[in-house]
Amino acid sequence: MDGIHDLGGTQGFGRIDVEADEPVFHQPWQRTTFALMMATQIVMRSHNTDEYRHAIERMRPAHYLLADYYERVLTGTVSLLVEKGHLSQAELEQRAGGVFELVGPVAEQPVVELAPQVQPRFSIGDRVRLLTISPGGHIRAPKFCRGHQGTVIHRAPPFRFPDTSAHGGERRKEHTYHVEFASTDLWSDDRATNDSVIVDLWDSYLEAAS
Amino acid sequence: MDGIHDLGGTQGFGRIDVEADEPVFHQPWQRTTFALMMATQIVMRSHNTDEYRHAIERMRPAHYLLADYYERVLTGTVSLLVEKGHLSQAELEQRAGGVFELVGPVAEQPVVELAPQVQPRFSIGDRVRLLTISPGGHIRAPKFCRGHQGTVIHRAPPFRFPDTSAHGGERRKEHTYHVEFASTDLWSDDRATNDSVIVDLWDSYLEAAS
Amino acid sequence: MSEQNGRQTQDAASIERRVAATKAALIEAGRIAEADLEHFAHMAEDWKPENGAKVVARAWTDPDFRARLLEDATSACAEMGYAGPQGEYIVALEDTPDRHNVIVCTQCSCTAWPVLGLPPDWYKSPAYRARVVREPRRVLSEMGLELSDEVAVRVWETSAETRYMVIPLRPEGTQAFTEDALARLVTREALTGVALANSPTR
Amino acid sequence: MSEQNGRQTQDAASIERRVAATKAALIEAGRIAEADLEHFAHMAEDWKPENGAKVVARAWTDPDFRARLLEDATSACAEMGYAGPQGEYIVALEDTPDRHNVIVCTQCSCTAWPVLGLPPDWYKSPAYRARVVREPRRVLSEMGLELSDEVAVRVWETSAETRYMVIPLRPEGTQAFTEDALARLVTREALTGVALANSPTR
Repeated sequence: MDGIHDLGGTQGFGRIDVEADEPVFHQPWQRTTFALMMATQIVMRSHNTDEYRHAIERMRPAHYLLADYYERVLTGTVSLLVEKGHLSQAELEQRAGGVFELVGPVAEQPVVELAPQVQPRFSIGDRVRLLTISPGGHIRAPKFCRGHQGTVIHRAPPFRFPDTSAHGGERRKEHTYHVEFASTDLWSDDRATNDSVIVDLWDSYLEAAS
Repeated sequence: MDGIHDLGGTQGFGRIDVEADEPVFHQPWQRTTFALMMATQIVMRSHNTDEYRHAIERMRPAHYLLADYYERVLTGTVSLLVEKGHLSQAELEQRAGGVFELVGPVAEQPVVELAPQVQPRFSIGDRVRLLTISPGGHIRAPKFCRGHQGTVIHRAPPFRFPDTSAHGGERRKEHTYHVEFASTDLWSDDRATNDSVIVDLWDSYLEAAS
Repeated sequence: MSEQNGRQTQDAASIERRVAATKAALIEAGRIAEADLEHFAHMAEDWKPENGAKVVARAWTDPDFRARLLEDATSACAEMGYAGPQGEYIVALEDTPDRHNVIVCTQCSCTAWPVLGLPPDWYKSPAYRARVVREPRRVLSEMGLELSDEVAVRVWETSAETRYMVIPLRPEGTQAFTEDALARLVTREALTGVALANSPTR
Repeated sequence: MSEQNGRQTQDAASIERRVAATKAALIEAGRIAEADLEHFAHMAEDWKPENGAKVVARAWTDPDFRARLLEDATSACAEMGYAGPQGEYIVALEDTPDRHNVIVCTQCSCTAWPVLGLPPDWYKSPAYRARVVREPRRVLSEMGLELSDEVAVRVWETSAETRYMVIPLRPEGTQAFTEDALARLVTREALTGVALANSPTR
């Protein structure tokens, strides 16, 4: 999904402030929200992590940018509970005494079909290119490196493939690779010559490059 | 600038509501704002249209998404008046009795150097490819078609080149082209086979394709 | 984190007060005059979609004008008195039974002011700007316009200085209509391509 | 236009009431128990950057452990008791005099919970997620870390299931320090790469 969540490289944001001795949670509701997020996935088994991440991605863009992190966690979690029939939005709004904004729907065609890669195709040192796919559903390949070439510097174990896992498809596993992209290739305005961005990418997302 | 303003293709937005018999302005302040925008450019000659568009692009992203159109117009206009020394933010905030949020700074290296194309290089029917440049400053080539190929279907007269005009550079003029991109090329999730998007692009942004 | 999440806007002066402060500061400093502001505001109020509707109605009824409009819409509109800022280079897009045109400005909200008027809220909304280039058929359907799969949709992105207007199909049953009556069938939405011209039976 | 510009949030229930409503609905329906929630909340409170700091201090003082950490950080952290959700596959990134590592998750806010703790607000902010992949030197400089042009910056994007931790350079003047004293020099920010380990003279 080409959503607001895919922030890497977006310009126009301001300074980043570090709070000294930040507590684990600032507010009791944040603590409850974290626990609800975990319990709905691990105890209730309402949905998996990929569905959960994609639900947050489906938030209205301005809501996403304005919300506290744990408001995003709550909104994604509750949207799935409602979509899967565990709770009703009407009941929640009655209990809460006001609007409980949930997320938008999943795209009609959320998945771009990619050939499953059960055996790892790439090795350390290989040059690879990230495909330029832009599915309407969940994908964990940031836009800022799509279409760019990089070098494999590490191969990680197989993990479930998020694009299909998020949409009730096959729960196949594939190796991921740490692919190093030169910053000067990614950003036209970059001046440093020796910096890089390493992105962890599933095998299916990649093709061999020269 | 890879900013929030470059919205084409971003997913997650909801329905579009049409207001019947919408007035030219809903509120008197919108009418005044439109007039201020025109007068600062045409009467005061404080800044040009490209600087003005880029100033709006520099708004804080959440502010941009939440603001009414004419609040964006005001914010961009006043930011330039302050940057150019015509007004001071402190005076405005004192008069207004509260925070008057302006926009973020121009990038340190706003312009990607492109060879000026005074003579038109392309003709109707030519296949062209939009460069994948992503300058930190103003550019009028939407991200959704960068790197993609299309066909020239019309050649427009020369207009001032926005990337340099917005940043005090040379005010050269170049032809623009109406370049037709097949929707199926632009969007992985598109199913229609005969739709297209036509984008109006300056000569420097393009290269010949096969 | 107040920078990021906009809490600072709790202290924001209202938009009315920000506009008034700007206007007062510029006028008191002698940089602009009240008359300048009235001039531009009146100008805006003279730009309206009724102008474009008249252009379309003439194109439907006058084959020579239609040819001139398709060849050079800037001049054709100017001969009817419609010219000015954001009308320096107008291109008219003629719908056909197998091709539908729709206009958007994804990066801001550029519009052919002299013939379409200042853009309406829906045209300026992030939702329209984001969605119509990617899923025009769904957007048009939500807005009430269902197109057959046989009709190709062309979405025109106003990224440079060309300003577009759509010439919609002339509705059936309007053979006897005067130019004025025809113009009344052409809405702002039809001139932008998110609606058809109204049917006379509606 | 209320959909687009968020005016509907004026009628929003407060976040506290939305959380309470969700919790009550699930508990009353018997779908989860209060004890489940306490279990996960306590788990989160046990994950803290002090864990990662102890891992770093041991790597600085124990060459065998350092080798195991660089070879297989998941096992090396687990042998110190740090394992669990979001710690299933940990990779340790060792800074050198000519290479500095920094971690980000641009698409959400993934973090190696067992060794770094839940992520702090700055890590979760749109500004950090957007900026650090594009202009890491400027971001680090604004956060107080000036790097020489000779040092290469590697930004690690947590886009899949690898969870990273940075092993910062051991500060000068700490030859005589115990492992515990060293651990106290390592902050959450140093484990993420936006700061160095604290100098003992500070």
